[in-house]
Amino acid sequence: MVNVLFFAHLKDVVGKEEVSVEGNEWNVARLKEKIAADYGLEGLESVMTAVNEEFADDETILSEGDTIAFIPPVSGG
Amino acid sequence: MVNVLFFAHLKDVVGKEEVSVEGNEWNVARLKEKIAADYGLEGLESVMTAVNEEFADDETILSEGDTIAFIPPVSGG
Amino acid sequence: MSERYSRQTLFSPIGEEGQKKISSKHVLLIGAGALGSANAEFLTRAGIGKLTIVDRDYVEESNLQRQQLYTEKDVLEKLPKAEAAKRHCQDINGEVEVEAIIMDGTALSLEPLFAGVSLVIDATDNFETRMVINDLSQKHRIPWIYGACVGSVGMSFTIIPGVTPCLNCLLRSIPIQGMTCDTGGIIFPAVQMVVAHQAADALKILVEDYDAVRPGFSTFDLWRNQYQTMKVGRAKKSDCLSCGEAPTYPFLTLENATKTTVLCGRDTVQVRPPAPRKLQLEKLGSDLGGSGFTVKSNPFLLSVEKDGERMVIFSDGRALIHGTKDMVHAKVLYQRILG
Amino acid sequence: MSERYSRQTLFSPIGEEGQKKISSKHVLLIGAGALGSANAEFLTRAGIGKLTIVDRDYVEESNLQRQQLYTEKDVLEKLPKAEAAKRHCQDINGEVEVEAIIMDGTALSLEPLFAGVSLVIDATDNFETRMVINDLSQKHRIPWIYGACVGSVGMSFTIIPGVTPCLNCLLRSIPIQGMTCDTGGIIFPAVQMVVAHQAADALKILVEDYDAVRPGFSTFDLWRNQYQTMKVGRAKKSDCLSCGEAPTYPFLTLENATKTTVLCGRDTVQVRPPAPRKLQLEKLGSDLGGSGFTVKSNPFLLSVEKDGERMVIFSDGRALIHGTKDMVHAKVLYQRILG
Repeated sequence: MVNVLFFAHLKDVVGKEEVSVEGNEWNVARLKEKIAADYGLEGLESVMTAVNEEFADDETILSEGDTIAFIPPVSGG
Repeated sequence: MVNVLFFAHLKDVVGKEEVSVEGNEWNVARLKEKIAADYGLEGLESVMTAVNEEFADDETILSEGDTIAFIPPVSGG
Repeated sequence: MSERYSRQTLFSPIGEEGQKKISSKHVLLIGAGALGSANAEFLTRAGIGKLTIVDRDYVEESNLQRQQLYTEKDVLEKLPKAEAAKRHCQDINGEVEVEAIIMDGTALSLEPLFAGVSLVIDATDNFETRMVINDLSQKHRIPWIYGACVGSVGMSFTIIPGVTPCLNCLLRSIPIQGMTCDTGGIIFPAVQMVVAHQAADALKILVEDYDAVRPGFSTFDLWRNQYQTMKVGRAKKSDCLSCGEAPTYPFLTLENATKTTVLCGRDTVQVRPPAPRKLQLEKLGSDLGGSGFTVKSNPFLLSVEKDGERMVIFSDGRALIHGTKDMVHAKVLYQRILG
Repeated sequence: MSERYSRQTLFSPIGEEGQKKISSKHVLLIGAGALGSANAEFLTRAGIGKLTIVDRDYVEESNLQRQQLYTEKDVLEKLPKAEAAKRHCQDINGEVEVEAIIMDGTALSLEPLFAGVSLVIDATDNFETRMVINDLSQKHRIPWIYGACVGSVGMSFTIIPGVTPCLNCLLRSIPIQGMTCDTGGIIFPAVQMVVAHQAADALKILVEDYDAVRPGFSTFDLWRNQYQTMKVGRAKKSDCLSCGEAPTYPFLTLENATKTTVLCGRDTVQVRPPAPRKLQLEKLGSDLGGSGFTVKSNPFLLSVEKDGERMVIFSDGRALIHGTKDMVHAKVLYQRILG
C-alpha cells in the first residue's frame, strides 16, 4: 500500500486529505490513472507529484509505504 | 535512539539541524539535560518541545525512533 | 457587495455570505508595529466592519524597513503609530471604521476594549502583554491569534476558548531572556509569514468557519528553511489557571505586571518585573554588545547605552532607565531589550 | 549605513556587509499586481539599490482587497500599476531608485531588461510569461524566483542557473486550465505567504548567501492547513531545452507566444494560444458560471460575459474578445480567465 496526499482543491474533490491505496511497484502514471478513475479527478496529467517529499515524474516507481503528494500548480499572481 | 531537530538559532549553536542520540524510554527533561550538556545549549528549560509533531512536556516519555523538535518561543512583533 | 471584494467573495469558503459577516464584525488589534501594521492593512483591505488599533509608540526611521503602511513623512511628523496606521488605512478603504487608541496595553486598560469584539489579534512585542491578552480572551470568551517574530523566525497559534489549549498551557510561564527584534534583528519576510498565518485564521474566524482553523502551533525559520506545525490537543491542562476548570486569570492581577516608578528627584524610571528574574548578565551583555549597544558591566549589573539612551540592568531583572520621566517610554525600552 | 536599516543589519546573516550589497544591486520585478506590489514594497523597505517594475495593467477597485501600496485615489485616477507602485515606494524610501515600465512582458520586450540585473522576481499571472522569464534567466545566467497563488493556495521556487533545475524541468509543459484569481478568487494571506518565501530568498541572493537558498519547491494551502517543501534535485534534466546541455530556449521563439490580432473592421481582438489547447468547455463554462460570469454555450464554443466585457472561447483555446481594439487589454482578459 502507498499513501496519497491531496493538495489544495484536490482534497475537496476527493473529500479527504489522505488515502491509502494499492500502488507498490507501480509507476506514478499508473497510480494517477487509478486515482483519476476512482475519485473522478480531472487534469491529473498536469499535476506535480512528490514521492516522500521529492520530485517525481510519471516513470518513478513506487515502493511499499511511500507517500505520494499530488500538487496542482497555480498561475495567479 | 531518537532524532532531535533543532529549530532557529539552536541549529546554529549545535552546528547541525538534526542529531540521532540515545533517549529511548527517557523523559523529555532528561533528554534536555543531556543535550544541554553535550552541545552547550543554554535556556532549554524555556524551549517548547514537540515529539513526532505533537506538543510534549518535560514528563513525556520517549520511544525508539521518535523525532523530538526543540522550538524556542520568540516575543518580537 | 461591491466590486471591491469580488476576488474575496469568489473564494468559495468566504462567498457573499462570508463577506457580509466580515463587514459586520469588530476586531481588536493590539500593537501597530511590524505585525500590527500589516494586520491592520489586511483587515482594512478585507473590509472588516470596525477595527480598533491600540499602540503606545510613535513611528521611527528604524521601523520603515519592516512596518507596512508607514512612510518617511510619518517619521518626520513623529506620528503615533495607531494614528498613522489609521490615516493610511482610510486612504485604502474609506468604508472601514478605524479607531486609533494611543496607550500602553495593560490588564486594566485593555479589558474594556474586549467588550463586543469578535476577535483579538496579537501584534505586541512581549510575553507579558500576551499573557494578559490570553487571560482576557478566556474571561470574555473571545478568540485571539498569537503571532511573533525575530530574525528570520516566526510563529503563530490561534486560541479559541473552550476548544483549544491556551498560551498559558503551552508556555507555563513567561519564557526568559529570548532574542527580541532590537537584539536579534528582524527581516520583513518573517513578519509577512506570521501575518499570513494570522490573517488566514482571522478570516476563518470572521466567516465562522471554525473547522478550518489551523489545529496547531506553527513555527518557521525562513533563513534556515524550517517549517513545522505542532499538534496541541494534549497540551490542554484542566488545572490551567487561565483556561482550566477553576481559572483565576493570574495575569490580570497587579502582582503579575511589570511596575514602573519615576525615581524621586532624578530623571530616571525604575522598571521592575512581576517576579525576580535570574538574568545571565554575561550572556546578555555579549548579546547586546553584538547588537550595537555600548556595554559596561560588573558582576552585579550591566550598563548599556545606545542612541543616547542609557539603562542599567540588574540580575534580578530590575532596570533603571536614565534620562526620562516617561514611564511608558521606559517600559517600551525595557521590553525591547528583555522581551 | 543609516538607522533605517538597523534591524536588518542586526540580523547576522545580513549585517553591514550584506546591507552594502543590497544597496548596490538591481532587481527586475515583472508584474505589479498582488505579488508585485508586495514585493516592490519589501524591496523598497529593504533598501535595494535599483528596482525596475514592469506591468501592463492599471489599478482597479477589485485590486484593493489584496494588492499592497494601492489606494482608492489610484483607482479614481486609473493609474498604471507600475507608476502607482513607484510613487508609493518613493514615499516609503526616497533613497531607492525606482523605474516604472508600462508594457506587456514578452520575450522581445523583456530581454533587454535582463542586462545588468542581479535577480528577477516573478509576479506575473500566467505560465506563458513565466516560461519566457525562465528561458531568459538561463540564457543570461540570472536567478529568478517563481511565485504564484490562487484562492488560499500558493507556491514558490527559486531557480539558480547552473545549480537548480528550472521551471521547464519541473512542469515540462504549460499546465492546462488551472484556476486563476479571476475564476477561483484569492485571499490576501495567500499573497503574503508567497511573498514571504520570495522575499526571504531574494535577500539571500542579494547578500550572496547562496547556501541558504530554499532547496526545494514550497507549496501551501492556508485554508486547508497544508505545507510541503518538495526536494527537486532529481528533477534536473540534462536534455531540458531551457537549462540542459543543448538549450534552445523554446519560449523565446515567436511560435511559442500567444498571438493577438485586431479583426479587420470589427471592434474585436482574436487571441490565439501558441499551440491548440483541448479545453473542456463544459467544465470551464460551469466554473465561470460559478464565478459570476454569464455563460452561454454550444458544443463548439462558450460565450462569457462579465462587467460589460464579452468573450467567445473555442475548444482549441482560441478566443474573440469583443468591444476592444486594444491587443494588450485583450490578452490581459484572456489570461485572467485561462491562466
